Amino acid sequence: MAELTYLQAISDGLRGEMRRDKRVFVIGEDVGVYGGAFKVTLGFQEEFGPWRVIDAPLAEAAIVGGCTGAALMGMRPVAEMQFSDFVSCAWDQLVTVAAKQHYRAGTPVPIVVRLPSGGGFSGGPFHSQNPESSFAHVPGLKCVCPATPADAKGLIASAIEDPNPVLFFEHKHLYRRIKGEVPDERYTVPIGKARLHREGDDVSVITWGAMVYTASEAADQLEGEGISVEIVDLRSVLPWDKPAVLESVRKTSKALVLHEDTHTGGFGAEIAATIAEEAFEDLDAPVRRISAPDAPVPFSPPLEKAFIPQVEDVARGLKALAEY
Amino acid sequence: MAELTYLQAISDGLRGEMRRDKRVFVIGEDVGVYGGAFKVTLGFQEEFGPWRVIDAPLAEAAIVGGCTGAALMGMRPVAEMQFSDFVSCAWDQLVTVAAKQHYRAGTPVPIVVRLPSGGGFSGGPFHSQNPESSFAHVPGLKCVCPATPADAKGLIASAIEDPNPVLFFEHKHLYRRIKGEVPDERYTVPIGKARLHREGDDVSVITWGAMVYTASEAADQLEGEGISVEIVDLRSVLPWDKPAVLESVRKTSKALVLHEDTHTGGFGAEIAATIAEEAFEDLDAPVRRISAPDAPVPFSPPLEKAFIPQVEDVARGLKALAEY
Amino acid sequence: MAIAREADPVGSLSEVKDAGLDREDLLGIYRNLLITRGVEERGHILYKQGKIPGSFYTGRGNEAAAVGIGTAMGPEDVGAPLHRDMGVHIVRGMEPWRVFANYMGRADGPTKGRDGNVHMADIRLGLISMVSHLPAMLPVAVGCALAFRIRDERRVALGWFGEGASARGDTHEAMNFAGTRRLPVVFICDNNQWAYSTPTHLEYAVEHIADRAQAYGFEGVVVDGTDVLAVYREAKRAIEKAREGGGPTLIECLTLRMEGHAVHDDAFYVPRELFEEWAKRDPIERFREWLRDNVSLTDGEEEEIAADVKHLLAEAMRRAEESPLPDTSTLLDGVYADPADLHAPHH
Amino acid sequence: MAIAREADPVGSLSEVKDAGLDREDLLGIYRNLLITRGVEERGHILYKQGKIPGSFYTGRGNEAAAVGIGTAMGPEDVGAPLHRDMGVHIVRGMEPWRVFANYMGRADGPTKGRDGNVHMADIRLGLISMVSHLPAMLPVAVGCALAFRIRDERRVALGWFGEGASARGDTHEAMNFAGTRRLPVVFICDNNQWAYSTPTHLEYAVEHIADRAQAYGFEGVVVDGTDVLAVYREAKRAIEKAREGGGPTLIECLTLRMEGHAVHDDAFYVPRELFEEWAKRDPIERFREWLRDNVSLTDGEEEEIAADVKHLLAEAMRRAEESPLPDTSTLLDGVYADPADLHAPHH
Ligand SMILES: Cc1ncc(C[n+]2csc(CCOP(=O)(O)OP(=O)(O)O)c2C)c(N)n1
Ligand SMILES: Cc1ncc(C[n+]2csc(CCOP(=O)(O)OP(=O)(O)O)c2C)c(N)n1
Ligand SMILES: [Mg+2]
Ligand SMILES: [Mg+2]
Repeated sequence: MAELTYLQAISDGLRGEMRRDKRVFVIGEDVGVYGGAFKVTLGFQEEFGPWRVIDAPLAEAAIVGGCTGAALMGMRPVAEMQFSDFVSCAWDQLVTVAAKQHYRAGTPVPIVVRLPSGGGFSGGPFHSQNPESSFAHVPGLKCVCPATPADAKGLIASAIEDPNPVLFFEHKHLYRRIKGEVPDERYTVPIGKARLHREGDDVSVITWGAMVYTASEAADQLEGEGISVEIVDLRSVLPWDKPAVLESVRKTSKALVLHEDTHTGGFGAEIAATIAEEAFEDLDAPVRRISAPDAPVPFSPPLEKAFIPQVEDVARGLKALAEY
Repeated sequence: MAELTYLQAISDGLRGEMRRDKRVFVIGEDVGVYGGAFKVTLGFQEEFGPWRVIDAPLAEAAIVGGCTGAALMGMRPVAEMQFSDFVSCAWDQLVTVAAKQHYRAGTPVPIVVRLPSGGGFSGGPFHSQNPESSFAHVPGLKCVCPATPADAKGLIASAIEDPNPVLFFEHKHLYRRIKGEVPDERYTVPIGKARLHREGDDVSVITWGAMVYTASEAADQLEGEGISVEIVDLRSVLPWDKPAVLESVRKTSKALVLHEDTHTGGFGAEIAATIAEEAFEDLDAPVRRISAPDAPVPFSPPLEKAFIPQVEDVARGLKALAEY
Repeated sequence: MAIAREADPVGSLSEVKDAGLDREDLLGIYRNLLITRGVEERGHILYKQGKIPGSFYTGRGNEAAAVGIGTAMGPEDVGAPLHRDMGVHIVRGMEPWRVFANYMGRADGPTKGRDGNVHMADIRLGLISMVSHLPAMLPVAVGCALAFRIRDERRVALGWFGEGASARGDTHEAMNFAGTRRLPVVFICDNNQWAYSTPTHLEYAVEHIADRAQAYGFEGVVVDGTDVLAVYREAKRAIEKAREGGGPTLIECLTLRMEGHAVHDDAFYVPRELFEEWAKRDPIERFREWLRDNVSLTDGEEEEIAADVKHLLAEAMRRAEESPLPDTSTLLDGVYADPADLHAPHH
Repeated sequence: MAIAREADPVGSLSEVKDAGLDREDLLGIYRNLLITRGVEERGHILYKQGKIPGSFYTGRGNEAAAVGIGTAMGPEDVGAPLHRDMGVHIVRGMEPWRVFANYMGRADGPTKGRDGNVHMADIRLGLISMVSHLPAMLPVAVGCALAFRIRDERRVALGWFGEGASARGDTHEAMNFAGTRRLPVVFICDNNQWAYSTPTHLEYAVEHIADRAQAYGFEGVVVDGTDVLAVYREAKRAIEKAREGGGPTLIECLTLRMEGHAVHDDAFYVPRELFEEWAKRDPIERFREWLRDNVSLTDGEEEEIAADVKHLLAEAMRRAEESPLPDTSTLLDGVYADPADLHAPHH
């Protein structure tokens, strides 16, 4: 066990998979000599050479389509988007080719696309987005969003092992801010299984990514007021762990769904709708959603702060639910 | 008043706008000489010439990006995707440029993208999709999905008039199958206002596009069994008419959300989650969703039929709700 | 200003022998041409009989281009052919009955009824199933070549695109990436002069699509797509060059789409004279004459091949029609792959 | 094989006069170069003082390319410059205080704090705000040209892209569409030899990006981007050609990105000698010498311009810092445009 940052855990996990399996290679803009915009692949090219750590042209469709082809030929490609926002340029390759190929043709497409995502540091409308909701609507894809260093390492291994296209959302705001104990040896964390981040009795929060910590702080605040909050960290949104969510909600009978992405049509809607449908008789209050308002992510600090759900927003929402 | 098909109504509406406003032009693959894959623009090039009815190269990003530029220069472009499925190739231009430009730069982008969508005729995984859910999550866009000829004509006029990027989803299965009375004169139908397709007391169906007719048939069936169904045709999913939906649900106290697109993360989730949250105290049953299962749209008739929600599926769902 | 090399027609038998084809190979090519056209002609009939749902596309006029290139591929090579390239599937061993089964949405087609038309392929034959979105398979083909390069294998990937699809960004990203890394990939442009109803001058403003190869640092070649031997020779050269580390080539096969875009389209926008002119250059008839002139194809041989193909196709139609429609219980099978699927028979 | 024309440097004053510039214009260009660099240098200071949130990019080394092209644009022309093209905004009249306000996320910047850096423009000055996604503004620039062509206006659109962004599909789709329709658009490639840390040979495999113009049916020109007058002359030619119906041109301006990709990047991957070599060709110093040699720029004039610019920028910083941060009540304003927004002051 070592204490690692979230970023180190991803880096270590990825390096470990590359050492273990020669089929794994990484490709992306500036991942080689530079080590990636966030330095997740720092030192990789020295260790694995330029044909397993490939500096790609500025061309996301070629990167993702290239991964699909390489995967069909037996490789285990891991692409990096420089920022998750730029995956919009590879939308067609993911949604049209990678997602549908196994259903149509019976050929698995085991690719991983790493997506540094999320806001909180004035990245502005194009360096702060959380595109997981858009992809979580696409059958054939998987979408993973770890919140802890240990999950990040275990999920990158699972993502690479998985025979399907996996989008691996890494929250930039966690990269260097979040540290945690990470086992030294290799392990996997199953895709589709939630993690109980905090046990509680009065209200359940269903969330993932950086919002796990926002929820935690809010829960800490409410503890003083005698409100006990349970936090379910989904860890992946496609597939998402419906049984774990329903179990928690059946226990607390109140649910708050929280995400950093914008509200309308965000993946929180899927979770809230499912809870409301399947735990209808168990609910003592409506399922609430807290999310960003329907706008691009603004650049200027006060606007961005007003945009991204804050601890106080969550605390207020939880309190209202507890008192419902 | 004349009886027109859904397709004729779109065609007439568009032609009318082009006659009225010289800034309106159409662009797309094969829209000129050929009149469009579905012949919506048949005869347009003869009337308006090759620079207002533009046969574009096979390049969706150039088409949509080109419309954005032309709109910024004061034009009112109407792009046609040959099938809505191909809009995936223009995803970035819509989501990154068109949707966010007004918020960031204060410059409106009044473009319309027409999207022949939907299944039901063995179009297979790439000629049958309903991509409105993906776009309905993007702030800055509007998504319109008319079900009747009269709405199609009025909404194409509204879409062209609107100062924002509007995606106009036209359901292919309605093109020639659905006829209706359409006023001869110009009129607009407001974007964001639902239409009460059928009044009823026991259960509300919230739906749009071709599913309006599926719901209607199911409602007819249930009428014989003494179950009275109200059908709310949303007409647009972004923005969507929350007040109308809540009003209907508060009356019937039971809601079924129905769409042709796949389930998980489909726009039905947004509607269901909202109803469950805001009409919590009025509901006598959980909000049900009926939608396609999470898979690509299959080609072979029995599979496609099993995939797209059928009248019997809806009738069954309504009955279960009525009996809840 | 044209930049690409314009390939000469193939003349003598000796030239053909240099290219590695003996008489038997030549007759095999002829047979494959007949099967290719036969499959599509019979598909057309099935369509008219209402047995094929949805739409229906053929590659009439493109048979020589498809068969020529398919024949030049090595056994370990891979490719992603398109909707005019039935011949590639045939050459690589796709049994016609499976094609018919796919057309008809039957359970035993390569897509098990999930997709129609030629949106299918068998990976065990080294072919990758196309998606509709053009030319989304080009980056995928480049990715195959990347895998070969990473593993230092002497294999080549082929990617097809139409002259219409040349306008899309994927064409550019694929060729540019392949050019910078000199990957073992050959790009084939089926230039059949029309993209649905759109003529070439609205799709590109250069003389030949192949002229673009220089913009990516590799060679472009224009070849008469009705000359199966010229296509074969150019494809062979390009494939072997790629195999030897010489990087990509772009081969443009010039043909005319001899029918509408799909069955519903009467191609009113194509001048009749153009059809008449190109009908005289029918690739199969042209090769038949070449065979008679150069390798003394006999009436007997001709009849035998024709009869054989006829029988094959009749059998194929029968077998395909025997295949059931897919059971709806299979609707959700394989949306996601299982780990075990990674070990399925592969190329 | 290079195909694009390589532009000569501008020599004598008479040549410059032919290009339509008098002495006053030349001093104006010099002033704009100083403002451009000054804005970015002061931005850098503000950044280090912690007054600029997020990241920070400059176009050091690219000032002449940006100012030269901006100067060649006609008043009614439009363009979509990028993150190295501050000079274009300056030439078109963007007041420096508004740039600082945008850098700092203040309410009075052109984006009102919604976007940062040079992700801004004022449409009233004929400039369109860039998005981050490169080069998504190229199809948009082509669309502007399309509008001009439809309305038969004698206006020209300009679209910028970096040599890195040349690898993306949007570059291709934009140029190809413009080529087929001979639209009045000029494409400007800021080739500064690096795309973040990626060198040119990993972005493209042709000698010059401008060589690609022939693949789209128009002319390509390579020009020394540190020679403001050569850039101006080539841009003027291309713009007037487009205005006269001569179709697009692709101008590639060769420079070196003289700093890291953004402030956090020390550019360790760029050989130091390259920086030293290009430092000798500093575009501003180069033009200053030209002015001294050719139009007898005096010490007095030089000092006056420098002082004037210094004053302007000091004032600008002061005014920008006075601008408040945006009020959170404005967070959701303008996600959607109102009909009235269509009548807002426009270019
Ligand atoms: C991205 C995309 N847009 C639109 C279409 C619809 N479409 C199918 S075939 C076709 C024309 C293709 O022309 P070309 O590339 O020349 O191939 P051809 O059919 O002539 O062989 C079009 C527009 C498509 N398949 N993909
Ligand atoms: C589609 C897209 N992918 C990735 C990025 C991230 N990014 C920002 S600038 C840059 C390098 C751009 O290089 P170039 O086009 O040469 O422009 P330069 O910055 O050198 O002026 C990259 C990769 C982006 N902005 N857009
Ligand atoms: Mg074609
Ligand atoms: Mg650069």
